[in-house]
Amino acid sequence: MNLWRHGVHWLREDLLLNKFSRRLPSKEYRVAIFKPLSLDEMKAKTKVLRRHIVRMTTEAGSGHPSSSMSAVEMVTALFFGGFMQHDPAQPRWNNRDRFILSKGHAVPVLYAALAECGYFPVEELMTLRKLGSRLEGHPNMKRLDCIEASTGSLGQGLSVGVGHALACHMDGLSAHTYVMLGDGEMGEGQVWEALASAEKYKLANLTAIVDQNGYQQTGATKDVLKLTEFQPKIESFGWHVQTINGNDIEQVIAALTIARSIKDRPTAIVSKTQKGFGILPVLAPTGDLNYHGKPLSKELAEKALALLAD
Amino acid sequence: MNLWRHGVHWLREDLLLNKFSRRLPSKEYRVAIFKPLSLDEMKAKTKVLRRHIVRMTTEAGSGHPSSSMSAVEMVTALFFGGFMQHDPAQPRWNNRDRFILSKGHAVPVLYAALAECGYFPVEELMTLRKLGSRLEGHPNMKRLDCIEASTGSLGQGLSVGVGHALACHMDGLSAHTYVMLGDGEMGEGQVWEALASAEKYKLANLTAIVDQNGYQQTGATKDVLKLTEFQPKIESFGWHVQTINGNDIEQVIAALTIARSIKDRPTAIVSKTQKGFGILPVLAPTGDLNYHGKPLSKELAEKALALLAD
Amino acid sequence: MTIGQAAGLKLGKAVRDAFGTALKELGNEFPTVVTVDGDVGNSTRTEVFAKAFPERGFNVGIAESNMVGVAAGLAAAGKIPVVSSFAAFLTCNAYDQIRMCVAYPHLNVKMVGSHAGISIGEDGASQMAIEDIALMSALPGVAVVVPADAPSTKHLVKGMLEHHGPVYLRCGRIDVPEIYGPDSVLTIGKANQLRDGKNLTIIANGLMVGIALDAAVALEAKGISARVLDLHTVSPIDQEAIVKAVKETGRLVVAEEHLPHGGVGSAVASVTAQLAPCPIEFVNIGNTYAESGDPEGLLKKYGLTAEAIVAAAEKVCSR
Amino acid sequence: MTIGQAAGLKLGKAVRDAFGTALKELGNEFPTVVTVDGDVGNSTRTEVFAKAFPERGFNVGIAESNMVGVAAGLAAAGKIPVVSSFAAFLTCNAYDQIRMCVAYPHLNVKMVGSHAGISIGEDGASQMAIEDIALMSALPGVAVVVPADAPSTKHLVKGMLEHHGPVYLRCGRIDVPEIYGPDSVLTIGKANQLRDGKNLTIIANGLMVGIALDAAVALEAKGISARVLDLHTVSPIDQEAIVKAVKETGRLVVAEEHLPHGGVGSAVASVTAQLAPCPIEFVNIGNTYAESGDPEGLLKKYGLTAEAIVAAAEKVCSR
Ligand SMILES: Cc1ncc(C[n+]2csc(CCOP(=O)(O)OP(=O)(O)O)c2C)c(N)n1
Ligand SMILES: Cc1ncc(C[n+]2csc(CCOP(=O)(O)OP(=O)(O)O)c2C)c(N)n1
Ligand SMILES: [Mg+2]
Ligand SMILES: [Mg+2]
Repeated sequence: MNLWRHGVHWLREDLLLNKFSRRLPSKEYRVAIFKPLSLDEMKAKTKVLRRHIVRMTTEAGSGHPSSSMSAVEMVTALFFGGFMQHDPAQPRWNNRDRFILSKGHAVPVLYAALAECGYFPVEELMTLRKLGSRLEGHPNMKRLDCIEASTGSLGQGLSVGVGHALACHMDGLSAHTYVMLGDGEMGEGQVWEALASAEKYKLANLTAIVDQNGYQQTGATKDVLKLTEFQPKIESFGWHVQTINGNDIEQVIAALTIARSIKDRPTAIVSKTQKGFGILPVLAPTGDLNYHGKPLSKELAEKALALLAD
Repeated sequence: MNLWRHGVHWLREDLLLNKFSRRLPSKEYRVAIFKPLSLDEMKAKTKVLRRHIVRMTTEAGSGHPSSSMSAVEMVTALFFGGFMQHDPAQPRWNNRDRFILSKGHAVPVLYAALAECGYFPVEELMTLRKLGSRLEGHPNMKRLDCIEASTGSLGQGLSVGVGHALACHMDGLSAHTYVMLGDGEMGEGQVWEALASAEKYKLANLTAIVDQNGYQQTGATKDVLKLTEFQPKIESFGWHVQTINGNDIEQVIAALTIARSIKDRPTAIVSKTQKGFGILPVLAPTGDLNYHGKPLSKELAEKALALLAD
Repeated sequence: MTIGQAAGLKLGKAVRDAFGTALKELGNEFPTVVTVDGDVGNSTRTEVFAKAFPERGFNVGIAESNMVGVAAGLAAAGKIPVVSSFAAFLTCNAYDQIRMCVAYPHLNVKMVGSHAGISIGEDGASQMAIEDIALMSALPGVAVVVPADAPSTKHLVKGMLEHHGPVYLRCGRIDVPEIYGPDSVLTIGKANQLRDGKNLTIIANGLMVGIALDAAVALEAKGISARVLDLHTVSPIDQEAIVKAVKETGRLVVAEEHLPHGGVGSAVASVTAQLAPCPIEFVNIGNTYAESGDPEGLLKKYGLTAEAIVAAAEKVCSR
Repeated sequence: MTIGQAAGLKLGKAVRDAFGTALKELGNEFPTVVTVDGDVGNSTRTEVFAKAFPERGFNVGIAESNMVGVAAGLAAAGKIPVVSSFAAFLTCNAYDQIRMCVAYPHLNVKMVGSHAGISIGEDGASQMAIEDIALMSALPGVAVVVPADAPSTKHLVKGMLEHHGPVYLRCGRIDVPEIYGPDSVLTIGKANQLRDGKNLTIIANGLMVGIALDAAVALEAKGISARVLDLHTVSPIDQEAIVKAVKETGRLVVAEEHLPHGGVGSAVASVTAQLAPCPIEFVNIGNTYAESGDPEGLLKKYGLTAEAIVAAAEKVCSR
């Protein structure tokens, strides 16, 4: 078990991709997963993911690029910063670390990361939301076995994460489960039920990440409800909580490191971000800083890609 | 409007009871409602309610006496301490103060209070849970128009209270809405949704009462989940919160008085009580201090009634 | 969108758009109407009303259970709340609240689910209500209404506000052909015959009405004469119209944007079994979840086409 | 309780009790089974299992939505979670979680609803599941199973654990007569003929099976010969047995402890409409919520008696 944790890994080339995939992976992805990227490499990776997000949603003609953008640093750190141990050759390996995207509409960021890990070809990203594609508008675990939970109805992912964490605990596995939620999503009572149940079972192998990007579908999160002070609330449910700037990858890495070191209770990271981070100069002139659930026009996408060039 | 608030009330004898009732009320109930009882009278009233609870559940052969007992002081203070302005002659009078029993299984305490107010004859209490009776096992507002919400599926009453409070606010009514919840019931996420929505609309005309009697169906509330520190949690949702000994009627009155004085946000009272309070000496020897959802045997009921004699 | 082309219908607005506009237009006539939203008022179109009557629009955030409970409280206090979300979230996520706080006490709450069916397209199965008719019809005393187009929506929204008691209104996301004219009169509980025929009756509602009319044209070309009935109200169901259709045309095809169990098909089958047994063929998405894709591609892949209705009609006529 | 008396059956245990005992007995054979409760394990009887296997029993409190989500996570991680509550709370309060986290990904979660139907008695309508069959059958890929008695429950619980995929098991609260012997074999998906007859077939499940057998005895006395079919699995439905019954007996009565829409009756009606149209009469509680009362009084008031089945049988035979 510990071997895995330190990056040594037996490779079975024949199993490197899941059964649906069409091509063999590049050498790169294995390194990316099992050897953490350097800070500069991660920063470059955030740009790669952002470009994927822009391209695939504009190509799809629908989707949630701004909701995806805010989460890029966190997803990058998790998948490429050495926090998540997982294996594209065995997506359902029982001791994999799990990432559950409870705010399922932001799935482009997850697809981008999974493709970069080698779970499926990068070109497949361009099939997003098209009839027959396994890259559906919201994550569908039945169709793509690197997806940990079928989400899209907000509020449910943390409960699923509690189930994974309980199972891993029962089985003596060291796997850690990460669940990302939206700040608007925190309005769902089920999230608070899940928080309470994780407290009960002292699930130190569970980390909730609130992507507090300040907006939800119909406006600013602070205007829809007044839940926005998350830290005291989640703390009052018995969790260890950190609040960080989630678009600063160094803060993200520091927080994930601390979260992993907590051994007596579940941990949460309130990740203050900006919705659309990385392409805000392109969104700002539209007057809509939320830009919820809309792809960029071809024209805006060009501008965004220029901004995101290496 | 203010006349009502100060206990002056035009009486229409013909309307004094709701249309289903079979007999005219005693003079007593009007006084009870419109002139607050003295402290001693209230203490006596708690015994009256407790005796009703014991009698009706034992007669029914099922029901939740212990869940009802813990709430007696609070219900007595609300209905007989001058806090609730309402009119048995017009149960749906639009400026009535509302009491919603979200922990609907404790409805015997509510029926007892309503009967004592004159909404229906005291003898009708003995029809509890019998086929055809309007005193059903859980509150049914369609059948009994002094019931404010049909409950029995836990977790829902506070949302209904938010709706009432919003409507009263829109209509410029001074009515106050009280909602009583169980401590186990606080596990329902919907309660936390409702707390957040009341915060948003600054519903100072809404008071939530958590009857923290320490037990839920399968055991001690602190063992089922770890939610039991309610004050910081509810405060973190923007409410004014007081924690009191809810079986001490003086503390109850003081807390309700303070709650009514808060004008800028919703108020909560965490009412620490004992499940079965008032008949604990009778329950204790059974070894089951929770005594959830069980009526007393005829024998135990006799003992309880002796204990509760004036 | 090619729906309604064969029948010569022109494309109109989406049902959700017609709903939003109608609600706003009725706002003054019904001063106790308020809207209760779960952060998707810009999708369900209650936003149109809430912008016109800002004091009467509430958004309680992404919290459907509370949303329905709040609406029930407003109704108990004398308002006519119109509570809405995506049909999938309204009906599935708040079902217990609908049962306990709305249906059981029979409160005057109007429940509007937008984005019903698979024709929402790219968002995929999580956002598609394919079981909402089954769920909402299983609530005693709740009227279940599925408008076929924008003009009829206007009528049915008014009917919904006038109706005393809970109503569920199912709305689609995409633009649909206009079947009714501005002067058509529709009554909750009364099916509407759109076309007469003698060999069979196609019963449909919502998006499937236009498709049924296309199918009727294609069937005519094949010498099969099909009556088309818009069963816009699923509950209470118009037994009379169904029995009449069986008596006069002998067989039925029921077409709906829903899965088979508990939908219009099984409601119709229950009526015929009891009052007029006859052969029926069912056109629906099958016992499956759908997926992401363009609306037209999805309708084709999941069998909701004029061709599918034609095939069902031919089959039922051959039985 | 007089159910089963006319048919000479002796009273046995409640289905929920048989479920709890069976689960415990299977605990060693199925080491990955775990229970997930919402504070009512002493009512649903999962307590029996959890006491025997304390490391494998989870109680997440009064929070049904989370409960189902947690079960889904456990299943995704390789466990066989048995998640249970009162049928009303499990199916209504956590419906969206069942849809999204269990049915859509087709995870191996076993969902057990106790206290189904009106025969729970005094607690009243809020605790009575009368729409759970409609709800759970509207989930693609979920098997819906309703045992009639304790011995069959034992078999069906084992069948449920062996079945790969989501299952809903409906349990009643009260003691019911024993219909099956200890050696009876039941298979999920296969209806069980309990009695042959030639004038009609009574299709029933759950509590109604014993009542149907009583009715068959009464009908025999009136010269009407009734087949009785235990349709313990509602979904997937045994089309073959139903069609055979229609072919051989010509007409049906469907009896269920449920409201009419989306229950066994409408599922059967859909099958016959498509494969073998025939007259059917339905025995159910009607389109209403029930109330508090003693179980026997309620069954009578809401029409779930042998007399009601006899009347329906006579009616369907006269059609
Ligand atoms: C249960 C449920 N209700 C409503 C929606 C519709 N919806 C999709 S995204 C969204 C806003 C989400 O806001 P937030 O959680 O802050 O995520 P962000 O997009 O800002 O990252 C809403 C309301 C949904 N998907 N699920
Ligand atoms: C949604 C829901 N789940 C479960 C139940 C079953 N139930 C009835 S009372 C009860 C325990 C309630 O505990 P608490 O809220 O502390 O109330 P108490 O009886 O202690 O006053 C439970 C679980 C229910 N009525 N509703
Ligand atoms: Mg957000
Ligand atoms: Mg308690």
